[in-house]
Amino acid sequence: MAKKWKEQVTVISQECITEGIYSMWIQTENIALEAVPGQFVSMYTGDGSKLLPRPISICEIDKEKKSLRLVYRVTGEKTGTKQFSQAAAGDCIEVLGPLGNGFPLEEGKGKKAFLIGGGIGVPPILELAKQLDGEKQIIVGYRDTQFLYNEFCQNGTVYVATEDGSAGTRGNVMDAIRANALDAEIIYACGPTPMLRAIKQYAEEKGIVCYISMEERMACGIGACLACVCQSAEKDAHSNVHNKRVCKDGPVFLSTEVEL
Amino acid sequence: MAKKWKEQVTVISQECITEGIYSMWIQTENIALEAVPGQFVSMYTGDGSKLLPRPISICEIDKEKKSLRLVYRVTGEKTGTKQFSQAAAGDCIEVLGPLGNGFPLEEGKGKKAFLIGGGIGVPPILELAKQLDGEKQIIVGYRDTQFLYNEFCQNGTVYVATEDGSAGTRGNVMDAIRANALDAEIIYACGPTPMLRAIKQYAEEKGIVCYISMEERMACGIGACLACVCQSAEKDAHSNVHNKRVCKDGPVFLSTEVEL
Amino acid sequence: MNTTINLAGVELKNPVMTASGTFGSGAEYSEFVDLNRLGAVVTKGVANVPWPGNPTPRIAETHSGMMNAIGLQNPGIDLFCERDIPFLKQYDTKIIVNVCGKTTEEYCEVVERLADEDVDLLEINISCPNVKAGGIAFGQNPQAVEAITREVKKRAKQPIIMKLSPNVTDITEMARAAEAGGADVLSLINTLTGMKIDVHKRAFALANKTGGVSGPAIKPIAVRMVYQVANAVKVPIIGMGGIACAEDAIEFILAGATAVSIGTANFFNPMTTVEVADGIEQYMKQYGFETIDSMVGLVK
Amino acid sequence: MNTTINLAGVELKNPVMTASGTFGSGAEYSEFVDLNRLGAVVTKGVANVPWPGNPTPRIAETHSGMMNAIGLQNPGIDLFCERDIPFLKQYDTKIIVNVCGKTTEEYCEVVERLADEDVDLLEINISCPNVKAGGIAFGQNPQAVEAITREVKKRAKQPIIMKLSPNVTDITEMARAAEAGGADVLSLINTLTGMKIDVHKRAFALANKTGGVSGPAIKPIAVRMVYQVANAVKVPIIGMGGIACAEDAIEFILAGATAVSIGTANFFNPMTTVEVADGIEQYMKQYGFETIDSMVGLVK
Ligand SMILES: Cc1cc2nc3c(=O)[nH]c(=O)nc-3n(C[C@H](O)[C@H](O)[C@H](O)COP(=O)(O)OP(=O)(O)OC[C@H]3O[C@@H](n4cnc5c(N)ncnc54)[C@H](O)[C@@H]3O)c2cc1C
Ligand SMILES: Cc1cc2nc3c(=O)[nH]c(=O)nc-3n(C[C@H](O)[C@H](O)[C@H](O)COP(=O)(O)OP(=O)(O)OC[C@H]3O[C@@H](n4cnc5c(N)ncnc54)[C@H](O)[C@@H]3O)c2cc1C
Ligand SMILES: Cc1cc2nc3c(=O)[nH]c(=O)nc-3n(C[C@H](O)[C@H](O)[C@H](O)COP(=O)(O)O)c2cc1C
Ligand SMILES: Cc1cc2nc3c(=O)[nH]c(=O)nc-3n(C[C@H](O)[C@H](O)[C@H](O)COP(=O)(O)O)c2cc1C
Ligand code: FES
Ligand code: FES
Repeated sequence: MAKKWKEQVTVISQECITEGIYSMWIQTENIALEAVPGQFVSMYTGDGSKLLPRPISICEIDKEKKSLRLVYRVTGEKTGTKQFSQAAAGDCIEVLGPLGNGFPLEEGKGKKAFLIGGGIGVPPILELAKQLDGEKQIIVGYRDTQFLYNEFCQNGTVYVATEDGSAGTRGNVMDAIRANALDAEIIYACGPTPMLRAIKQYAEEKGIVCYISMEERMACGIGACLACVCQSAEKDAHSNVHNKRVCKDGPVFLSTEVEL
Repeated sequence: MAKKWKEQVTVISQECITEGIYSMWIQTENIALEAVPGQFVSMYTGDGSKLLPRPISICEIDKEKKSLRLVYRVTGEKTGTKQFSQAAAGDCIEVLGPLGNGFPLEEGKGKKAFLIGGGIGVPPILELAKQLDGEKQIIVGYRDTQFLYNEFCQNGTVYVATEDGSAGTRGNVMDAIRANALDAEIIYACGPTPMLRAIKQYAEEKGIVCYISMEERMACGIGACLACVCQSAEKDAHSNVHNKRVCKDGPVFLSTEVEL
Repeated sequence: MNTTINLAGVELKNPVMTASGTFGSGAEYSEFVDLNRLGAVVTKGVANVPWPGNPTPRIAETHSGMMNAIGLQNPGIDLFCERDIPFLKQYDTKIIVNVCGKTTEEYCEVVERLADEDVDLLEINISCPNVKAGGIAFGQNPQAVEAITREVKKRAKQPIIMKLSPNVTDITEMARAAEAGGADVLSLINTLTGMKIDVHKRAFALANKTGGVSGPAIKPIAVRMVYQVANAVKVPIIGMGGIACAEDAIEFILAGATAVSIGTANFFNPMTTVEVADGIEQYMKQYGFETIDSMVGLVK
Repeated sequence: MNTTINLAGVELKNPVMTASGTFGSGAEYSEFVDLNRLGAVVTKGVANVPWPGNPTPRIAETHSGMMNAIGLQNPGIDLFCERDIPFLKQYDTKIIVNVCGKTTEEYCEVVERLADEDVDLLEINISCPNVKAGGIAFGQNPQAVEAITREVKKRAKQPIIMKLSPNVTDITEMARAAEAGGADVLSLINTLTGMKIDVHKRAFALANKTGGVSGPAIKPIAVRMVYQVANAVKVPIIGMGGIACAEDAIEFILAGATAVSIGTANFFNPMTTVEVADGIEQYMKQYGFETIDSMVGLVK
């Protein structure tokens, strides 16, 4: 079993990278050493009235400095993410991680791959792009403003889709794939459910292996409470029903494993 | 009706003045301008799970700088006062005040007075000592370590009592009064109930006017919820029963007005 | 856009009112909020004679809430009529008098005494222990709820609001009993009975041992009960329990409340009531709601 | 100093256990805490056959608490016996299996299936909706409580713990019914039914509409109920509801609980159980208590 830790991490730096989206580097003791792309951490607010973890994907891993980059959206005024966005360098935050399975890197080795991120599903694609050893076509979709674009450019060929057409293809990531007549042997994707649904269908039509990273509300984050299930195509060995735990069995699943 | 404000005040400075006792200067907008000795403020923690105010007496008032000094004890590990003690210069705290009636200064004018503080009831005596215009005999009682001693020396003759005998008279403030054969025409006192009870009895025996500042758990801090009552000797005009509100009718009462 | 609501024929300028016992009769909070901005002020419970209430400590903090055992201290109906009603009449807001008692007769006495007073509605707090029934609250037994509602209704000149206790197995049973007894409006929830022990002193935190839990901590339970009651009766509902901002108030309205009361939140933010009134207007603008009624019970 | 306690003849090394449904069968949390340090592990509720549980979202945050509607997803008793019991047998801790069902027969089937298994106690979760009684929970009716207790007790080889629902007018009535039916131990409280509405989506936060509120928010209600029940029955009590630190656990013990369960707190601090066990020892040292029993119900 991969090790996990509950740590009091220190904020190294915090930056608002575009409206409402923040990028934070945290100094961990152990978490970064164990982390792989596609895993996430549970962040705790420190406010006694907000007890549940905020699951945030790992955007970048610096093993040497034992630090992690988290890129997250502030979802509202009195939220936990708002609180995180107010943390300054030197402040401490409780973090549990690394959690979940992560993207399988071996499967993609040497292959022509799509790395697809949509909206706030974009961040985990960055560390994946850095670590994946293959022909990387990175397709990122945004509502309007882009973020992390420059970082992606250093790690593959980048295609952008924006809903408002302000950059790249107007539309979603599927529109960008079609507009650029792209193809792939393997797909990795993270983003909103409608996007994942379209990608799953595309992959299955084309017969391509496809890994998708899912989201669900979480309580324990480690597989004990059964809050975060998604429906699985087959009976799951652990649950003995058609449910898989996003926090433990995922968040990354083979598209054929799950129902969307 | 005296004005009150709910303000977002800024911490000017914070200092641990003896083990577990902190001194904090706060920058107010209006509260300090209106404040008189013996009044208090309600401090709010900002933690969504700790909703009630922490009533803290005003220890010093700087009208020019519109600032207040608060001296308070941290009562435990996960408390609101612990949280306040971690605030640094520049941090903001929600404060409601000034609250309560304060010590009557006119009554003591030109008189020989006892200004008595016990334990964490010592702080409000300081501003009283600064503002009272009379012959000031300041008697302060501590369990062990003293605090605010030097400040008091600038404002009257100071007599100390410590329970462990480490300074001044061994015993309580009454022991110090007896040991030094002191007398007075008027008494002002703030401290634990047993001390107030002894002073009330002493004053009534000697026929001296005596003002005591009381404590009780509070919710509203402004007289609306009836949480903080003490028993009054006569039927109270507001409550129509034998109860007075510490937060509004007090915290300072004539010793003969209340039952202890 | 129109924020008025109608409670048993009484028109309130907006659905925001105060929760009994947390706002006195308005005098103290009038330093912080303009009472003219409120739909109604609900007074602290008043009895036929002055009540001294419980010994202190009367309150304790709990996680995201508080516990109180004030014990319904009140100056009695005579002084109340003389002082508190005239104070409130200075303002353009509705006056709702909360009534308490230890026997049906005591409730009725207060209600009759208020018949000729210029108050708009009466709220009957049936969470008080019924001395004749061995101290179990009136509000915990459907027969008792129906009976007291009927007696009060008979004597009341103003429309009556029955205020339900949440310390019951099935709140809809109590709501239906109150409706059957003639209640014009229901309000809920009163506090949930709790207890706190100081482990270092090894003593109860409250002199009364138990107290009523209120504040944000109880909000989910309150919303659930409002939803259940709204689906069980026809009379309008005043929802309360932990409301601290406009979103909270709207949550109750969407669950089925026509109006909302704000209690504990006043203690940590004395401006809550007016902020909620403003926030509801903003919400209506944002989502294009023309009336409060169009939002009541919208989430099914 | 001795922290052992005795529950119906079963000796636990300390009074700290896990609350059903929050700790799986221990495997996941064994990465954070040494299960050997716990008095007992109480498993997630298990039924006669696998249950898929409710649709998602299954949880929502509330002020100082959370709401869940997992819907008792479980792998069924067969896989449970095959996998979860052997896992727990590796540790020097007691095993308490939480049992759920929709009918008396379903409960009994699980209890009978467990007769020959190496488990120490059975905890019967009667907050499940009783399908034959129109969905009201077994635990909300004293006759139903007594009847199901009696049926389960008849078939159980291990001592049985009846786990009471707090969604009742008078918890002592349910406690006495369970005792009358033969319960060896009582545990309380299960979750309080709540609801949350997302005002921007105008939709329920949980797919199931309602869910069970747990966590520090409900602690005062839980302490009150433990105190009431401790003063109403003779059997030992396992207290729970919002315990997050040793002081909280001691509060329940002083109110009358012999043991305590930790649920929601595991989610924000996976080390809670062991920290509570350590903290209880410290407290006993600090105040000179020699046994847990000498603290049980000390505050009257
Ligand atoms: C595996 C995983 C990875 C994620 N990675 C990222 C990321 O890298 N960057 C990012 O911005 N967001 C990410 N999210 C979404 C993020 O968890 C939520 O936006 C965040 O929890 C909202 O918290 P809040 O304090 O802003 O909102 P609040 O409304 O205060 O949250 C209340 C509760 O609901 C939960 N919640 C609210 N929205 C979501 C959601 N969409 N998914 C899961 N739980 C939710 C919170 O965790 C909390 O428990 C991820 C979610 C999952 C499940
Ligand atoms: C009028 C007045 C003036 C005071 N002035 C001072 C002062 O100048 N310096 C100082 O150190 N202390 C003072 N106190 C006591 C101070 O209010 C408490 O020590 C403080 O509220 C404890 O809060 P906490 O967060 O540490 O404890 P917690 O245990 O977290 O408090 C929980 C709740 O109990 C209340 N509470 C706990 N202890 C007391 C208490 N002794 N009196 C009233 N409420 C309490 C808190 O306000 C809070 O609502 C004063 C009290 C009153 C009534
Ligand atoms: C200090 C205090 C005093 C209260 N007094 C009364 C009362 O006199 N009559 C009554 O019907 N309810 C009384 N209540 C209950 C409130 O009106 C309200 O029903 C409850 O507190 C839930 O709302 P909240 O969470 O917004 O406070 C009181 C509540 C508090 C906190
Ligand atoms: C996610 C979750 C799942 C639960 N599942 C069960 C269960 O299967 N059986 C049961 O008897 N209680 C279940 N409970 C209730 C807890 O065991 C406990 O009674 C309740 O949560 C109060 O304790 P707490 O505040 O420490 O969580 C569950 C609680 C939660 C939060
Ligand atoms: S969050 Fe508990 S199982 Fe996934
Ligand atoms: S604290 Fe509310 S009346 Fe004093």
